[in-house]
Amino acid sequence: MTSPPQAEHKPSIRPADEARTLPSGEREFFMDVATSDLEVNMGPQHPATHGVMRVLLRTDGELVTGAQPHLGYLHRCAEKIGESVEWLQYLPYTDRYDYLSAMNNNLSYSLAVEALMPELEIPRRGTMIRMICAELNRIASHLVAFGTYGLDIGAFTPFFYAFREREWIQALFEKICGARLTYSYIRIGGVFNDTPPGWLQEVADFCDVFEEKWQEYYDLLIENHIFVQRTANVGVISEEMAYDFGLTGPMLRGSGVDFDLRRDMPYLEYGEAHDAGAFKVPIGTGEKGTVGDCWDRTQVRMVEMMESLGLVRWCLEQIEPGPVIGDVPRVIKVPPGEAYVGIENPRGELGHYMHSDGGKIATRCRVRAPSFVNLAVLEDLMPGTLLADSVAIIGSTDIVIGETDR
Amino acid sequence: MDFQAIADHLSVAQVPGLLSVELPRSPDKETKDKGRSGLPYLCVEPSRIVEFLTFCRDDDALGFEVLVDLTASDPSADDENLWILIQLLSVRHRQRLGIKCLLPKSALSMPSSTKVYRAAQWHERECMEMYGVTFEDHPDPRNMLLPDDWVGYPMRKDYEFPKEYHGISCE
Amino acid sequence: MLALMQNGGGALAQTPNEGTNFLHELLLWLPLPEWIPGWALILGAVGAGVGILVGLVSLIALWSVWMERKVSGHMQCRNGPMYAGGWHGWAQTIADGIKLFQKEDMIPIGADRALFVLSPAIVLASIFGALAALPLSYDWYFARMDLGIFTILAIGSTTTIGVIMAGWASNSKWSLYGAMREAAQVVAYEIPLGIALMVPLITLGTFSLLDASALQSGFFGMGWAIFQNPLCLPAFIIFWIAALAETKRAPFDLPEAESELVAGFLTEFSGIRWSFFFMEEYAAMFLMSAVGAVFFFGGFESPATYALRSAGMEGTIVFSLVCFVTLVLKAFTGVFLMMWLRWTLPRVRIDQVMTMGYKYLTPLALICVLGAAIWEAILHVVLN
Amino acid sequence: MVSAKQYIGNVWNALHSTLVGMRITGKYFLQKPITVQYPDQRLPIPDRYRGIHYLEQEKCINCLACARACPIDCIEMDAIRHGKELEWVSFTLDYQKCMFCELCVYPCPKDCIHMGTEFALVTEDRSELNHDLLSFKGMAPDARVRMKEAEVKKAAKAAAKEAAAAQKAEEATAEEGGAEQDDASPESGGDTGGGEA
Repeated sequence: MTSPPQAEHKPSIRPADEARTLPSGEREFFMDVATSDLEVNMGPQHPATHGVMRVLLRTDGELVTGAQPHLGYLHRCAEKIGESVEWLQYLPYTDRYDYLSAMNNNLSYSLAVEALMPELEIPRRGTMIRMICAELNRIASHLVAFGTYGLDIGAFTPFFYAFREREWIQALFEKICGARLTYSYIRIGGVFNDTPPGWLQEVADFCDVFEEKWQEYYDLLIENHIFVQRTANVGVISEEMAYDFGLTGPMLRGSGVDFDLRRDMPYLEYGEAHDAGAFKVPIGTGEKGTVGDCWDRTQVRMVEMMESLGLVRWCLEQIEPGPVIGDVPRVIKVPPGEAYVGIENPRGELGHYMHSDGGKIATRCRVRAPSFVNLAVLEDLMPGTLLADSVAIIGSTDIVIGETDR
Repeated sequence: MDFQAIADHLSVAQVPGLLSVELPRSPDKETKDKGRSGLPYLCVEPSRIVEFLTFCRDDDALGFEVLVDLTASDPSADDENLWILIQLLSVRHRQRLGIKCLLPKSALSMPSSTKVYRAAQWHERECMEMYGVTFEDHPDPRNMLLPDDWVGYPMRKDYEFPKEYHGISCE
Repeated sequence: MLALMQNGGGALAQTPNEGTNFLHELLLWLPLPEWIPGWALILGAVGAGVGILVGLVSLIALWSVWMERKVSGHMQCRNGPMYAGGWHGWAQTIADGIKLFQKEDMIPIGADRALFVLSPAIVLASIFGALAALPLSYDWYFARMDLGIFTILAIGSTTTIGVIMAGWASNSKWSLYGAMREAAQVVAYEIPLGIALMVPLITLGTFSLLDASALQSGFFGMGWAIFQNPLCLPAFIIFWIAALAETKRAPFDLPEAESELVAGFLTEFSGIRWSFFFMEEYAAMFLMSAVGAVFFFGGFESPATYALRSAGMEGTIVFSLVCFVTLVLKAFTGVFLMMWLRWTLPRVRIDQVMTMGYKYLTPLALICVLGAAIWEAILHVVLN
Repeated sequence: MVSAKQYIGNVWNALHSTLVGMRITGKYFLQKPITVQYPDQRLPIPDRYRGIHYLEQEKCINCLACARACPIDCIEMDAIRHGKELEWVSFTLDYQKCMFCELCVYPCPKDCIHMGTEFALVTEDRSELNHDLLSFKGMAPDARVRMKEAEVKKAAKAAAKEAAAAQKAEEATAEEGGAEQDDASPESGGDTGGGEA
């Protein structure tokens, strides 16, 4: 066996014998002839990596014996920028790390800054609008996750159906804040604008239509026999592994861990909403295969969409007229201190560690990006799977490269 | 448990490495103290961090299964210390813990937490390239986000931006 | 052929058209001067035949590509091409073809030039060869073949060689994967494809496509094989799945699996060479659908042909035309079904492809053949 | 090894779920598409849309508030001040940098920069993305007229003052009636108050 030069410092490559045992326990047949593994670059331009990520795969035929993710192709120094622009000026940059859930990013950043400003009061209507936007954005983000996962598995049509509904959500956001992707709407102290007239009714209409569309996605893709065969028992993450790798969000819940920051460490009014029964936390049950496989993660995302819908409806009932933003000065000065605030983003816990020395500019702005952490599990998950499975696994981690690289 | 209870529990158990507790305090005009808002942190000795984290993970009352975040911070160019900030999360007990290690800039080296939490691996790699912290016994100490031949540690406050990189002007 | 027919038993005594090839008839009809030597006539006829074939394949591909785009578009709540040519972008494929012709002919530096150039030609040639065995009407055919289905299956499978060649010659890892997948897949699916076709072959008792069609001219032209033997339906489903795999259509598009292998064996191809593969895919879809239509769904027979035949118009040009249109309509229904499946289903994994081919389709096809044989035996030996 | 039940179950599942999927795609195949043919048909753009900026140049006072609020410093402005009137040199916004965050709109004390509804930023050259938001270079015709008038008035005032002072002096020294000077030309006051931003 002639191993390529990079092979030396690869921690995750398993011994050949172990790698040649499929997850189902079947042993791949191979002969003792002089062969060498093939090193394939999956990416930086590859349809399955969801952006410019490179996974260096070591393969033996269709069997992946080693995988090594390489990041940094989309590194935009977000943290360094956070230390050089003013507090409010950094807000548009938060849109850009996970561009599929910009509302949640805005929210996380705003909450982190607000944690340093104890005097600042956020009006209840502002909080409610924040929740509606965050949950709608979660639906939109999971729709992309579902659609692109379909693409990874080879089904095209669900992608278009998912984008059809996502367009609707984006049109709603466009009405409320003027942008379709990078909203910068949730600001320090509340939200930036009150809802335009009739907007809440449109959201309610969306909720009604979305429910039946959701059933269609479910029948078309999630319950499809081929899809189940492709994803069940593939990429199984056990509970211990999930803890060890610090996974959060649907990745953690897919492994059967009942933990959701919205319920267990409530921010905004999520605690109240949960007490009112507005949402439940779905976890992976291993219905089609093993607990923690790709199907479970997808299923968790699917169910979460419906739970988010429940939350939106609850907020629509609770919302009352009033101010939407607290008393925020034009140039924000944050008292000295440091805070880490993590919220439940569609992809996991998005945390901001903000450190202020009392000035107009943050001293340290740390972004704990869920995709970055969730991606680390690939190194352990991919060896021993087939090439097509590795695509399914990357898809099920639902990464956004803008966030892994920041 | 709230933060104070965790801190008390740790000090009662005499966990190695626990130094002090940083609590938020309100500003005081007389002593010209600007105050400290935000969240409390535990200060831990960097060289004992592995033992400390192991205790936090294995102790039943604490049960911090998840290392959420590990990062560094350079408060200012004049400061002689670099901060290593660790966030722990307990799924069982629904609690968080912030840990801070002060690492002198003259000797930027501390043990790697990868053995306790695999999640630390990528965070430490990022820390290494961005702040120049050396994590001893790190299994894969390559650059994570930056190119392999990048000079300097960009997140430090005293970092000077290069004029050009491989013939590409950075002006 | 008669010997075969008699040996095959069956009710093949009255084949309706013992007539000759239309090209032959055309040559006889043309007022050609006598000094033209025979070989020139043959050459001219062959040239005309090839011309018609190439034109046909191009037309099929043009229409199918446009149809695919419109079908996929409408299934996905969008319009598909709308501009080129006016009405629903009918000329889009022509425009694309012109663009592809104009593109730079690119061959990667590391590629095996000879194989790289040869592979699209082989692929296209094999599909031309296979289509030549397909009769277009009772008296419109390029060659009267008693073992037509064998010819089609045999020549049609040579496409694989072209694909493997393309994958190897590209000198790209992804292409190689595609080629290897194609090889594995085609080998696995030739078997159920052939076995599933045995069921209508047993039911009809002929290998000839013309005879198979003629034998299904029952009541109102609906004496289709699928109604004659209850096992034809499962056999058709197996045949259809295998045909999808043979033509590299989703859910069996593993050789080019864009989300896994970028574009598989097509990764390094561009311009007109790429479009040859594209044409082959659609021509193969048409061919497989036509074979399915001939052996399971009555071939040229339909109520229309039945009516014409009752009116005594058999043998006229109108009758031939109706037969042709019937076959084309049936074949395109099949093509539409393939598209429908493609835009519905996810892609299967390579080991599942193998499992499905060897563990599911092959045994099930064998059961179907056994059942069909027993059914025929009961029908003809016991009851007769 | 797969049991017989599983085997049949797999076959059934595969066929059934395929048919279920085909029913859904078939349903949409028969429905009208939801897309629009973009350049011909356009969807309505909401009022709050954040597109390419437009500037109400007459209101702008060159205070730089928007430029300061911009996170990426993509706004640059330059004007020459003539008393209260501004002669605009440039007000450029670099759309290669701009991220349409709308942070420049709200600090404006005169409410003169807005986000428009135009969004097409297609050019053949990147330099064209550096838009000049001024609808005209220099000054508007009426502003120019107003400036001229102001200058005339100013010159007249100065002359009157001068005359008054002279008169006073004359009155003080020798009691002589001085004719009023009102031939101050507009050009004389034209160069005053040039201030670059």
